[in-house]
Amino acid sequence: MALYNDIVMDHFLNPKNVGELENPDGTGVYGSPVCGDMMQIQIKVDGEKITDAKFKTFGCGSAIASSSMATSMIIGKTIEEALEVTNKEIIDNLGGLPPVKVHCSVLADKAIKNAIYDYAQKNGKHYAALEGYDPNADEDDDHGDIEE
Amino acid sequence: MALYNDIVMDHFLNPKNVGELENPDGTGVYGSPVCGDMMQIQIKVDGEKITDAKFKTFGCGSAIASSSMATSMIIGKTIEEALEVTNKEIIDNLGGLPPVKVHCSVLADKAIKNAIYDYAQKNGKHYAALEGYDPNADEDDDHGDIEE
Amino acid sequence: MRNVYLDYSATTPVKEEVLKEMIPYFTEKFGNPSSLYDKGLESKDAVTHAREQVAALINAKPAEIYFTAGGTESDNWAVFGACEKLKSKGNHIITTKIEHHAMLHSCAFLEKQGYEVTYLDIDKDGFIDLKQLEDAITDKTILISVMLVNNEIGTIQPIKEVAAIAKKHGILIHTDAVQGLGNLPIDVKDLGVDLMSVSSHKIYGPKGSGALYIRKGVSISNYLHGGAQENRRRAGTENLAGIVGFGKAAEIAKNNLENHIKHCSELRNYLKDRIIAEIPDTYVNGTMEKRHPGNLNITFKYIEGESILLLLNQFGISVSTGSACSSTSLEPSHVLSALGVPVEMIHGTVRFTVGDFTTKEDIDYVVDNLKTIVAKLREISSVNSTKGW
Amino acid sequence: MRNVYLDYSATTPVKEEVLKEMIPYFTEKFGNPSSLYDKGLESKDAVTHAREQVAALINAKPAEIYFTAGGTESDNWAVFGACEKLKSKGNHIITTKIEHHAMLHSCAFLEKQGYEVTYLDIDKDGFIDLKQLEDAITDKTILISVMLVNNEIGTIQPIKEVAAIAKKHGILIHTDAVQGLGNLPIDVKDLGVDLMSVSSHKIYGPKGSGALYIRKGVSISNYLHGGAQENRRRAGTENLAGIVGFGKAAEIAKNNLENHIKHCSELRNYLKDRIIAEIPDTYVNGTMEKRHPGNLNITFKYIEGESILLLLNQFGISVSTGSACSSTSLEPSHVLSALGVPVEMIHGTVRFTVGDFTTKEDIDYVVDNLKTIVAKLREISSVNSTKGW
Ligand SMILES: Cc1ncc(COP(=O)(O)O)c(C=O)c1O
Ligand SMILES: Cc1ncc(COP(=O)(O)O)c(C=O)c1O
Repeated sequence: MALYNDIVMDHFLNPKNVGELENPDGTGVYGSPVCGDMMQIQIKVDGEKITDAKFKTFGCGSAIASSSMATSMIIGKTIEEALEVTNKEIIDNLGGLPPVKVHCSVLADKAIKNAIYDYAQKNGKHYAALEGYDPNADEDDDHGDIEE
Repeated sequence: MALYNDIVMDHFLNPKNVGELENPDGTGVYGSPVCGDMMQIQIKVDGEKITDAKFKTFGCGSAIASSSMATSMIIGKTIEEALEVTNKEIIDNLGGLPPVKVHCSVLADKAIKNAIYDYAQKNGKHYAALEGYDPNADEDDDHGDIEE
Repeated sequence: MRNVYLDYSATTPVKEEVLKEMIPYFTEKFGNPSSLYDKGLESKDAVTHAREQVAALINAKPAEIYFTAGGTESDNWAVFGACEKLKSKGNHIITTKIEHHAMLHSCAFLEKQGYEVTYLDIDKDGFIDLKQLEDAITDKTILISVMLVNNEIGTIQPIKEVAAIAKKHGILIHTDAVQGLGNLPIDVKDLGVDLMSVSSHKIYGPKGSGALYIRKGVSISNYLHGGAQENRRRAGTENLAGIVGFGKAAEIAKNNLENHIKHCSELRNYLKDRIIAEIPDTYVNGTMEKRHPGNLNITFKYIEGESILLLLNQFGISVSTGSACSSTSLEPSHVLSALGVPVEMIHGTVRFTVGDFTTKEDIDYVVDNLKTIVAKLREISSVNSTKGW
Repeated sequence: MRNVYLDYSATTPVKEEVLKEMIPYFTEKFGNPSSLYDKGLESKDAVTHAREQVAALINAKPAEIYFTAGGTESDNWAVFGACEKLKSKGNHIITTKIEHHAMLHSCAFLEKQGYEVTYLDIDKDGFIDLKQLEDAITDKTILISVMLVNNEIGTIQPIKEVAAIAKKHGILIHTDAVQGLGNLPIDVKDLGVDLMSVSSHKIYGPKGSGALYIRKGVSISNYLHGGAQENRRRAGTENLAGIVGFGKAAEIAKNNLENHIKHCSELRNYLKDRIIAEIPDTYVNGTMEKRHPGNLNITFKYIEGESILLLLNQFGISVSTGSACSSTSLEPSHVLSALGVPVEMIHGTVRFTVGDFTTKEDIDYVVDNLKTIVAKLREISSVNSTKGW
């Protein structure tokens, strides 16, 4: 049993959409180096469609793989559709993540939402799914407690 | 490292003076089957000299070896000399015994003294070394306690 | 000279197939199972596989198997871990007078800490009394520990019934199955136990490897504290090759169980029949029913066990005078005492255990020599049938 | 693909000569060392010989060596055994913030029982402060435990001075020398410690075998209760082959010590020099003086350790991101925290340990790949030197 499955390893070893966009329409950052993972996702929006996305990630294998998968998933989707992407779907598309690594998919999910939030703010857009959304809320406190 | 040295093993495997005398001049018994060792030593006395000795022993290897050695040591000795035999000498002649087995040599020593005591009683003899001697006194409570 | 090992309950040789599985895990596949690189994951897989093999032998889930350094550690963990966990609920333990020292000395230690321990009697056949067990239960009872198979007289206790009683009263139930594993079918689900100790070196696996079965949902305190191994419940770098060997031995034991039982019980019975028929004043201790298939415990009246052992050793024959652990001690066996064997006869007792490598020729060789040896020692002995003790 | 193992502090392969010594004790010379027949005595002799070999490596008397199932058990025994024995004298323990989890989790458990534990700091080089130690002593202090060599940053603590302070105050002193054994000269007499933990699998011996040195005259409670093994102080059928292997490994370590230290420190220094020179923004954690000869602990700024580990693994290179035990946990290393390394940099830290089988070509291969890998991950990373954290 390897630590990660082949899909995760492939996205980790050959990540898609690495980098930064020239003139991003929205930039989302989530996590912090102190927690061991920090992700930046940028999107290019044309009409309501996400035409491009890039990421930069400080983090472990599954954080990088999740970033790669998440960006791949939203390219071509409308904003509304992208907002419906859940961390569960990211995990499913990756063919599963070890329990202690689930939070990486949450990170990716949040980074996407933050990028869209940024886009919405800058362009005066409103999306139902972002109603009351707090880009800095910490939804990820599942750090796998040590019990003994 | 074997349990016993070669001398002990030899006296155990080929014990000397096994048996009972026809008309013993003295019979000494010491120990009990409940303790795991019981020794009977009989002597034949001519004048003050021990001309023959036989033993019968219920017990472990070192008890049998000690009996064999003890009887061999007293044959040819005078009573006074035989009374001077110590369990330490029995051990030395055996080339040593494991610490937990030292009590076997004590047993042999006591069985000799008891045989001489019996002889003294029957013949109205007095020996300084047997002054106040109690043939049933338990000198052997060194049973190797379990500590934990 | 012939070499006849009849002390399989003390320990067993590692089978060739078992050793073969182990070898690569010393030099080549030596990674630490906690490491994240391939060499570590490969080791982790090996441990996982072994866990499945051991689980299969007792019908447990793999996740219910926690590897330890042997039966002693498993027993200690079970009793100390249960007591620590449940100390707010009570301080009373019920066990038996015939447990292995790993259990008895642990209990003695707990008594010094203020715990109370009831030691159940056994009857003349070697079995506990379920009525006495149930009567001993108080509202302070937190653990019942009864061994599955005794190491000296081989009797198999009614653990299923014991577990049912424990369950009825909501009390944790542990069984020391070190001598049972591989010697009778064991199904933890059917038995209904919460905790069970097993050891590798009694089933043709390596020494220093064992396991504690902890039923899913049962929680006891940890005993070895440290790293996150064994799902955070037993710390310490895994004894990798030892675990792999235990796993393989368990697999073989499972496949071989029926044969093993048949082979051992036939030879054991043949040994018993010949000894009883051909050597006077010999007695079997413990019932022949519900008994470890390889175990025979015989008292040779009027002579002493160590002498018999040493003389048999001269002929290349290995037997024991009680449990291996107590054989360097002069204390008469606590198991035979509990069985009511008079002390002078305990001193004349020998345990024979046959195993997979024993042959009929071995048994004949043993009996033939035994006859001479017993006669010789009785000749030397200061006690006999006419004199009495 | 090349295979380069640089995680010798996690575990080591068993050397061929060691395995060769062990093999007969599985299948042939398998007797239980407690048994009185030849097959048992032969095993007992083997254990005695191994005891001498281990004793010789640390200048102890053989009777002061008690075999255990590994470093974790030794640590647990030392701390729980000392506290149990001395509980009437006090309830205060002094240890350090950088101990192995085997010590820290044991102490945490004791804190729940009402013991008080002082965890000493380390300075930026990785050393404890003897003044802080002495100030921490109270009349309730019953045990001081300071590790000889740290498993993550390799720093060697001044145990001789620590022991002198302990002795001055009449306090028991334990040291965890699991990482020290075979990696620096150890003389227990000169160090003046009462208790010392060692483990076989860190010195090219098998896993699941270790020892606790207990100085003659020092008395602590038993931790594994049961049979009379190890002079009645540690119960459980001896891990015979494991003990034989540990003995042989100790003998080799003793004969090879000077070479080993020279070989490892040269390669380790070469690795360090190349990394620092050729990869920007890299930092060594802990002083290079008084350090485990094979240990190198490096922070690669702006990237994360597990990613580095996984990419190195793609090239057949095995390293660790901290102690092996914590590598499946997300907690940042407690050792690097104590050293004052900022948390974000702890996440980018890799431990390399070279050993007897490491070559210069291995190091070159590692550095070459490391350069590409670090560059690639920095390319991906959301933080960098211009952006900052
Ligand atoms: C019934 C029983 N329990 C526990 C043990 C201890 O197991 P180990 O020798 O693996 O420590 C033994 C064997 O010695 C045993 O027979
Ligand atoms: C410093 C230290 N102490 C204790 C241990 C535990 O030893 P073992 O793995 O033998 O249980 C280790 C190794 O994991 C260690 O590095």
